[in-house]
Amino acid sequence: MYAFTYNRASGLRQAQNMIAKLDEPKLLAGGQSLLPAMKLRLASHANLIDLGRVEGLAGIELKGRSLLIGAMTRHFEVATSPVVRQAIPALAQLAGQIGDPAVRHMGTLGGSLANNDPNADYPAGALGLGATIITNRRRIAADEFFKGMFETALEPDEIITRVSFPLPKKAGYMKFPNPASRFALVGVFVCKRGSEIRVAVTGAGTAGVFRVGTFEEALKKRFSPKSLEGLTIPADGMSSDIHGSAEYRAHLVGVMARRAVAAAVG
Amino acid sequence: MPAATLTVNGKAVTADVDPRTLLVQFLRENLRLTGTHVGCDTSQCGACVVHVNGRAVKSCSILVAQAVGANVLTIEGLAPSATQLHPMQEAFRENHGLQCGYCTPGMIMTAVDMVNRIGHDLDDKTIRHELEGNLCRCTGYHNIVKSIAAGAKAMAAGGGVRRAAE
Amino acid sequence: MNATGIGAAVRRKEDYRFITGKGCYTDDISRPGEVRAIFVRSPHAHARIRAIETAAARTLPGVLAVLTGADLAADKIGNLICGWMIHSKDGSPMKMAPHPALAATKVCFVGDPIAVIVAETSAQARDAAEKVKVDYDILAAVTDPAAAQAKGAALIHEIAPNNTIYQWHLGDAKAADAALATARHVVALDIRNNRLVPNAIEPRAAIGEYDSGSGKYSLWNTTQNPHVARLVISAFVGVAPEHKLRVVAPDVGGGFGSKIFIYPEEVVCLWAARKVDRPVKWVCDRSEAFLADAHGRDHVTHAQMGFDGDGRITGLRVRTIANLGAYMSTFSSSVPTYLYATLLAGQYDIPAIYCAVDAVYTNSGPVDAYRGAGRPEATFVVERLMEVGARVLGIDPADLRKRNFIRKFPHQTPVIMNYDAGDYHASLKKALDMAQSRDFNKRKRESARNGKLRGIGYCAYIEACGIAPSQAVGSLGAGVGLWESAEVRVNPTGSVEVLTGCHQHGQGHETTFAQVVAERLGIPIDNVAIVHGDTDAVQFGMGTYGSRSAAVGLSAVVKALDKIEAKAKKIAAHLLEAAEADIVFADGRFSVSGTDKSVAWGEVTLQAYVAHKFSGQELEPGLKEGAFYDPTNFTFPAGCHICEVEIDPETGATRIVAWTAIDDFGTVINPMIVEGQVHGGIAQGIGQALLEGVVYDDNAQLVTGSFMDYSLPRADDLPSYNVGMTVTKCPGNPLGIKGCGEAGAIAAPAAVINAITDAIGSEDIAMPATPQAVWAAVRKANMGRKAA
Amino acid sequence: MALNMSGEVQLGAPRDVVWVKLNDAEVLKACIPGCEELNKLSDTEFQAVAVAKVGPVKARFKGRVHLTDLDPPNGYRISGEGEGGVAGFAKGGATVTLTDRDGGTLLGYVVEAQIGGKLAQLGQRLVAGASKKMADDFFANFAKAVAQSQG
Repeated sequence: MYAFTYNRASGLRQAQNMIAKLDEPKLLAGGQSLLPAMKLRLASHANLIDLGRVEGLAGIELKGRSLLIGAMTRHFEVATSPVVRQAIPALAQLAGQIGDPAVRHMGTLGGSLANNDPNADYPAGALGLGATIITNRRRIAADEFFKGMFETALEPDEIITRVSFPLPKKAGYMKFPNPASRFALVGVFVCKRGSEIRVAVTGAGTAGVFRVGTFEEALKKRFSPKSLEGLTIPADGMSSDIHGSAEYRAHLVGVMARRAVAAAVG
Repeated sequence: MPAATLTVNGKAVTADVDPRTLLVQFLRENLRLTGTHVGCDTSQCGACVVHVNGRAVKSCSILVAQAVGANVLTIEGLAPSATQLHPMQEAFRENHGLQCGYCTPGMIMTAVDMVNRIGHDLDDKTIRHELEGNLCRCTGYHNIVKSIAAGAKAMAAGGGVRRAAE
Repeated sequence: MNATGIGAAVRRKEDYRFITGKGCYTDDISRPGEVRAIFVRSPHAHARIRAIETAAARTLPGVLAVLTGADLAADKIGNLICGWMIHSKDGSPMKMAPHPALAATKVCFVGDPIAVIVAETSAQARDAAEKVKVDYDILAAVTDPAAAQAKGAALIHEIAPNNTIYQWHLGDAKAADAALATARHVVALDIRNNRLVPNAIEPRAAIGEYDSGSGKYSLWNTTQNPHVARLVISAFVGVAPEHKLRVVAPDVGGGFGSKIFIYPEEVVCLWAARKVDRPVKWVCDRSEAFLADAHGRDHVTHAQMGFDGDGRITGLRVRTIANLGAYMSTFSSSVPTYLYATLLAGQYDIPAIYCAVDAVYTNSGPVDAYRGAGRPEATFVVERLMEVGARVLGIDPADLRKRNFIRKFPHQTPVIMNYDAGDYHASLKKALDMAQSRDFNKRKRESARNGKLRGIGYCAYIEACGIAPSQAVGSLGAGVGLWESAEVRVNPTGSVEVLTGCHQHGQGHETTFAQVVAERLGIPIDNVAIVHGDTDAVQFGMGTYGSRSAAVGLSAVVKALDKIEAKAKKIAAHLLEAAEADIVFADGRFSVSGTDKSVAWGEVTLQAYVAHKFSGQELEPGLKEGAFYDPTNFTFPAGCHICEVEIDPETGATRIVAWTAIDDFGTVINPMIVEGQVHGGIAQGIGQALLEGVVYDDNAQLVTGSFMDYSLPRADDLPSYNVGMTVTKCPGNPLGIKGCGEAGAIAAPAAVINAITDAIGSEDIAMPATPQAVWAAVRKANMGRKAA
Repeated sequence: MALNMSGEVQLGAPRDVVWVKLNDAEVLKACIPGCEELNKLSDTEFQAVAVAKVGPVKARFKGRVHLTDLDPPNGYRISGEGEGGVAGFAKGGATVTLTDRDGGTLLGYVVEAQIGGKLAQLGQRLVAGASKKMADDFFANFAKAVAQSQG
């Protein structure tokens, strides 16, 4: 690691002030992506601002027809929370597939969304559920939040505080893991809420998480795996690496989408 | 940064450290607790797993600064006494759940965490899934899975289990 | 059977320290005043070094030294060597290019070390490493072994035109050609045996230390054979004279071959320790290990097998190009030659075999022995051909194997080896029963109902282990003998220290060796300590690799125990005032035959040292004996593994649903440990077949450079294994042991690929059979069927 | 690892105007994503410092940019190589062609890039997407720069 100054924020306002004042600030949430990158000296930041002790950033709460999850809530908490399992079981299941148990004990919802790794699971969940990302300054719809790989709508001094997930009627997540890293080679989140259908894909696209309009249209007619039979997406714009060609990824998007719908209706 | 104060294996420890010190470095270099190992640099092998406030974490991916004030349990602190092994340690020995021994401390710490979270009745499939973050190159996992299932049962029967954050 | 004797599943003595975190691996050792080394490595695969600018690095805080290849040369430090001479078929010696520990004029692969920074802390050393500026003249690079010999390919070393190290062959080309020409069926396969990274979970590490008072050097090192390291570093590299160099291999966290070799980093740490007059420690990062550890396998092979009308093999012809990487690692030359082609007869009576092997340099990391070393590659060739042969001939694959099994022993193959004992039919039969192969079709139908493709694959393997007779390997080019040493030191109280030249890094010698000794001497196993891994403590020995520790190392121990018993009987005869010939030793007591007079082991050992009861002129005091054991032949473990897979045709994901392993290792000392060795070997073999494979890109950059891209098997990638044994004792050593360390890695790859090809109905799949590859193969096969 | 990309951008300016912009160090500096310095050494050679940022990974590359195969106002080849310190190295180039189209100019590009060292070893899953984004960003920025000068 390169040298840096460690700053611990005890409140949101303090964190905000630190961002404003400090040179090259970087927020440290769970650190499960940031610290490995820093260890490898592939990232350097003059100042880390640890959000781990900021009051009120963690927690899970059902409010009306929405599930509110604090940004610093660990993946483990989401995966095992009876509230989440009751309200949006697919989201609990998704959180339970991130990394491994030790990583889930540290990694956070806010950290994952802010990082917007193109192979991460949470962006598919947030986009698939049509979540609203709440920051210290505003509310951002998931459709506006993800801006390509590792890019989000967040301003430099903006801190995610909570995420609001409107409750779906049905939802499912299916992930085909990269055999080496276990990140999503392809992950598909499907959701039905009244007449609204959302299909969000992670891992596959060069520009990060995206929705599949053709699948959504097909599922509007009938929310069943059968509706997706024979449907594929073009390989254009899919990532390609040693683990999966663009063509293979495009194919998997179809397979995983059908299985996600099956899980959602199952 | 200010001196780091935390509890490791039941003892309060304080040290002035460079902010970039990882928990694993602090344990190994400052406290000379060398049972916690480093096997990779991308947070995947799990040789460095310890418990922080009762939960398994990869000590290579957390700064000691983040753990200030926390209760840390390492492999050296797992056995209830110098003469008595923890049931999970005993199960690894009884079932030949280790060969070179390098991944073993992380495996055992992960196994104990698994039992703490999920319970004492663990089937093979659950154990294998839960071991996603721990790599072993020697055993082919067969006997590790067997050890954990047996250790989980033995933990139910008691046997002087100590946890960091209770 | 004694409760802790041969055949007992004794729990391991060494485990207590590992399960309590008290193991002592190299990185756990901290020498007073220790400083850290970090290597500057080439990011280019092939480049001339125009200049190295180190001034900026030297001035940084904490930096003690920045050393380069020029400094090595100035101190007359020699090159690293390959210790096994192979001659080409034209009689010319292999083309061993110079391999300096730090590249001075040219870099030949990504990761080639150029300079070392020695600093107070590793962070300071890393900071300084970034300030070393190297001016490179970048050259074209080649990593594909088949392309390395092509006209116009980048030339890596002047000494080796066409990048060819040797063109070697074995067997009778004319006979093999004739056999294929007259065969009823000829089965041909093109095989890529994928390159692997051994990935012991403990990364390599070294601490060099120099004591200016005594002029003595010490090296703590993650090695499988400390004496060989000492020999090479003193006699060839020349850092320190042998008698002034101590090499210690403390607890070592897995080796699998990768810790046999003498590497640049340990040499540099030792040399640098004197330069800075401080102990110098280097601990490899995992991402660095991917670059700097010797890799395994990497063969390109074309093989043809001929069959007559009855399914009997008429002949085998094999052509292999082996990639040895940028430099010849310590034993690299032997792997694709004498450890490979000599096993091409498999378990079968094959009248004619010919194998030609070209070894080439490429701009990739060095390749050397990795678990199985040559024998997995040979087994893969033979057992894939057998399976495909069975399919082509329409004969059940088990039946085809039975028809060709060797049944009489000893059996001389056409490729050097003389198999001493075995019963291949017995292991196949037992495996078929245990795998419930008769019900396979029922299971296949059930899988089909769930939309899955099920396949079954066999592998009847043989290996040559316990390496091996020194005279034989010497005649084949080995630079060392492959005997093993032992010393048994009996203490006055009757406890025993056994010093072995073997080294354990997971195999459990501290337990199995003690089992044999305790049983033989009739003493508690806890009274036996196994000492190994320190050249100051232990007599010269050859180390642990090639499944040789029990077959060769333990045989040396047994030989020393024979001497101990003989001398103890002499002492007992004095104590009992009886004739030496009348003394019987059993269950820890010496008795006079035909009387009730006896004396306990402890009494004899005490008297050996107090020496009150015999004249020191007539019998030397003390009870300590040494032995060197050199076997008369290799050992030939063999067996049959059966793999069953289920494939999801939609995603290409393969799941191994059942594994049966029946192995014949001869005498088994500790079945628990032997089964553990089998499990681990199978896991590595499955890894090769399904998950692992090194990828270099078109510019020779290593793309699979971390666990993010190199798929190391995880617990949920693997099944539980059904392991069983058959026993034919090895006639070549006193205990009848064959060795078990590599069997799984040798047997598994072919079993997996045979199962996958059975499931998908196509032979067109390479290792690793990743989901993407299987999906593509299934799709291609389906399209083929539709078209037909 | 080697990467290949190609694309087209429609620009609302005549070819000769676009050509001038393509040779203007200030414009190039503003358009190269993360470019901190671009110092002209000659009409066709520049010294450059650029920060490449891909998620958690940030590397500062120092190197040279060359313009070759100049064929005003039809196109050129822009190429460069840079050392990113511990991250490794990058080199690559783009062949740029300009053709009249719809009263403006169609800029076509074929990019090939190579990276080596730590980034290739550890960041392979990120590199393809990141390179594509950087190429896209450059030409989008360039289109914007052309449009502004026209506005």
